[in-house]
Amino acid sequence: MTSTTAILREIAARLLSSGAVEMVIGFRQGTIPMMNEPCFVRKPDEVGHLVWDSHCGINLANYLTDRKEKIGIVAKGCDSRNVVTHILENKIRREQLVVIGVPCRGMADKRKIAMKCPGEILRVSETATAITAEGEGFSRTFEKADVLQHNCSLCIHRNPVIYDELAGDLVEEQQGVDRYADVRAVEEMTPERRWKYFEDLLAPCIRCYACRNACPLCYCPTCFVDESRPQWVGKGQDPIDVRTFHFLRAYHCAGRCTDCGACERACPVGINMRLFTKKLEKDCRELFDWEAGLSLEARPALDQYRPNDPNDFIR
Amino acid sequence: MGIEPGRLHFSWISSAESTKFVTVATQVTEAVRALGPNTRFIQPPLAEVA
Amino acid sequence: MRNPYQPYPVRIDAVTVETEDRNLKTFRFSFLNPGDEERFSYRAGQFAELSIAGKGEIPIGIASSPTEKGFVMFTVNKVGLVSSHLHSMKAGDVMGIRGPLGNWYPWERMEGKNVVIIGGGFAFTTLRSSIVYMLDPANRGRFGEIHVIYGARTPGMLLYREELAAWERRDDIHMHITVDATQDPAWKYNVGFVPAITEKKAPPAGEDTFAIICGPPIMIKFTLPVLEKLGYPNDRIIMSLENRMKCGIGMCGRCNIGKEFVCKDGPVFTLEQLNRTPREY
Amino acid sequence: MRMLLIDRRAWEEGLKRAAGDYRLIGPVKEKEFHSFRPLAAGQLPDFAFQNSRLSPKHVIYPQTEPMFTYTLEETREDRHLLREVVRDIPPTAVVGIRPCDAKAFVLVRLNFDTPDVQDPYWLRAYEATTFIGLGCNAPCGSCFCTTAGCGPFHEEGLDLLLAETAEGFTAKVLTAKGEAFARAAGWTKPAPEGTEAALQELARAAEGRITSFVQTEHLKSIPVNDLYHAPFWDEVSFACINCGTCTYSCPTCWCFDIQDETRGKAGVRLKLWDSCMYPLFTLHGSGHNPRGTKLHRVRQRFLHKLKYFVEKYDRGIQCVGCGRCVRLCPVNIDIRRVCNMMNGYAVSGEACAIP
Repeated sequence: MTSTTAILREIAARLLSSGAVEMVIGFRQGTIPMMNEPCFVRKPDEVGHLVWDSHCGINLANYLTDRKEKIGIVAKGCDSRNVVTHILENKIRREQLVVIGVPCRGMADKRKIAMKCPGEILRVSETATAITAEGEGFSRTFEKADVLQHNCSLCIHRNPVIYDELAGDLVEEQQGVDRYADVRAVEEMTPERRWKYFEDLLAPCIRCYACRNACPLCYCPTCFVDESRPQWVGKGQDPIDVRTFHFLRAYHCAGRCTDCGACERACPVGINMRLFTKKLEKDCRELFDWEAGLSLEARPALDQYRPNDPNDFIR
Repeated sequence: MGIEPGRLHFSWISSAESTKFVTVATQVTEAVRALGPNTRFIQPPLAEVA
Repeated sequence: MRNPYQPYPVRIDAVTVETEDRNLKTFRFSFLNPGDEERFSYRAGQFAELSIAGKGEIPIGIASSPTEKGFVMFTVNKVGLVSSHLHSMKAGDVMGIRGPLGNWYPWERMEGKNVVIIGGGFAFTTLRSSIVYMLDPANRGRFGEIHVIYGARTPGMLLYREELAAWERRDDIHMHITVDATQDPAWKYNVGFVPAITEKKAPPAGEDTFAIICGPPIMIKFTLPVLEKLGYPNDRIIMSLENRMKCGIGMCGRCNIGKEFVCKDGPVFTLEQLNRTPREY
Repeated sequence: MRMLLIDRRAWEEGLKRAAGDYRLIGPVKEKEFHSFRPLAAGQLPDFAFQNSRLSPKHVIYPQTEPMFTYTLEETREDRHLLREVVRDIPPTAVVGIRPCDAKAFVLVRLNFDTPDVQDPYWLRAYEATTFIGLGCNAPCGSCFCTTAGCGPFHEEGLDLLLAETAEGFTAKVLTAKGEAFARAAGWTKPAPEGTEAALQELARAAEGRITSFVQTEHLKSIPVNDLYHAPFWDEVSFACINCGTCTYSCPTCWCFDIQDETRGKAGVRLKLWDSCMYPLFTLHGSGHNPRGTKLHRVRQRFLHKLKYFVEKYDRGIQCVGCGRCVRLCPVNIDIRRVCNMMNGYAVSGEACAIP
């Protein structure tokens, strides 16, 4: 049991016993290696289910949408930024929440680890800096930094941006991270290359919508792809329809996405759709000096007009 | 996305600026025509799908 | 292999606006290909998929009776994509009908019995089919007393008004037409909700009496306790369900209530059957 | 039951020969994962896999399949009429399908091939296809086939079963279709006495390597409404994000949608995979939704597979234990856990403790 787990349980038990919250949303131990399951705990004697390790990559802000209870929510850096965004967008009220911040050192990329192992991984354990994966006839230990989710390795907001409780000491934020090397590489392509690049990127998509549904931003009652009057997008596997889904969804996340990586993590066929959202994130940062979910006071980039907003593209 | 840059134009024209509208519309038309027919985001006829 | 998804081509022969809000229209179709009418042989209570190329299909109860030859008839409420488009179509237009689908009211079990038909709003379509079927001279003798309790919000929202009036004049069927409310001084029938009228007018329960009930959920919710109070056993209360459907043949997986598919094992169920299954309708 | 011996050379040459008579489909590695794809001329299926990422159900049941075409051109005689699309399906062989995935087609057939109606799209493809199974020597830790009515060398739904050996393969011919394929491939060399016993031994050893199980014995007898109203559904469904990963990756999930797509005046009516996880699946035109919450939808998925199907067909659960949904669910909702809770609820009347 990690010390974070112990602290989380202690906080959850206290909040539930005192009646400060009706439920605590966190993670419980998964049934397969490198997977934990989002769960809720309503009674102090159930807090033993809560765990924390490097496999809590799902963004828990997703579970707050339109809930009515008083909730204690376990939040790493990115979750907390989406909690902020949820509050700004009136999907939950600040007064309903007790944010249990977890300073985060990044989540493990289960695919990366699986690729580095010679067989099926049956057991995984970890220390503060290393992850060990074992299977039949092998055992491999990795530096955590080498097997982080891509978004985590580039993360510059590991500490929760708002919190009422803190499960552990704040961590040092990563400095000098080049967040957008992959986006620049795509920007530098010719239009032809780029068109082909995205075609290959999206070819495996089965339109299960795991990316959309894992995303805390995607809470529309009816998504534009599901709309039938008018029907904006075809429902089949046509590559243009698939592409339309992905890039329009990304646009809907412009100025809101925190690059939590839930979409990429959820994808059953391994598509890095973060390339789309990151491009918009980069533009928001460069053009509007905006990073999503850092403050409850600031209005999002797409929500306010400033006379000095860049407008060179208008002739 | 892979759409050629010259296909997308933004302009701000007041309803009083008729000459600007003509100029911009002409420029846009010429710019797009110079690029040739669009090949992106075009779905094949359904006869081929079936 | 017959393709069960292939509709029969039909032509719209007539379109009638049924209700004052113009949201309900009755469409009369005839089959384009000879022989299709025989192939589309149906029983009262069944439904069909109305198929419009480019829009899709909607499951609609068959409003005409098997005893009416040369046409089939459907009354359609304007709700979604397909029904809205259908409402814009006119006589002469060509479309498709796929069916007949589902089961029917238990005509064999009801033979020689009294039948109480309880309907509300636009769910009266397959009930019209049933009434016309039972009143057919060849069939009338096969049933006991027939009672019809039919309610709508206002007189202008009743379907098949001319036929209702004609049935009122007959002595081999007891009509209890009602509206929720009306300002019309000429209204000579009942005023009140269907459950209340049922309590007053429904014949006593017995081994020989069946109730067929079809209407909006709220009407059903309040009418079932009334029937129970009157002593109707659950296996003699017959209901027709609606659920979202696509295939209509029990394959696409969406319309189930428990292991039963509303499209194939239904839409007609007894209350006794429904009590044994999750109520996902 | 004929047993054949196929050495490496006979294997490669046989597939080349069979490619003259069959369209061959087999596991192919694409980036990190294996998928079932048509094999190019001379391409061999890649058997260095435990199982494919997604099930091969798309071979019989494409995710998007044209059913009809139509024209809205008013000048055309056949305007607004639907013309059936008859997919030209050459004799096809799926080479290297795992026994679990082949058994899945047998279960799905119960839905598409009924005494009174048949789905011609599914059935034509199924009938044109020969299934060359590959026994599973190294099942995954999340596979639970042996308690899901299947097994690593299960033969139901297969036409020919291969077992990998040091020299190549031994093959058990199971049906006339399998016999025809073996003939087309020129695999005629009979296996020596004792091969069948060796195969059984392999199967037993593989079964012994299965480490994960479900209990299903009470699912049939417990009243459906008891399970429906069981107290654990809120907890089970909480994590669900209502994506379609479980249903799309599942070899036994068959639900579909029908949609018309028109471009200009030409259109096509499509049959598309759908998922009970999506709210739209059951949404009425009126706005009412009988399965309006994720609790409803998650419960529907599990009750369909583990209760409604069991009752309706008396052929076990609608699951072959391939473990894909367990491995791919983004939030770790595990059918094994839910199945055992349901089965346990039948006995105790209460949910097992959360593990």
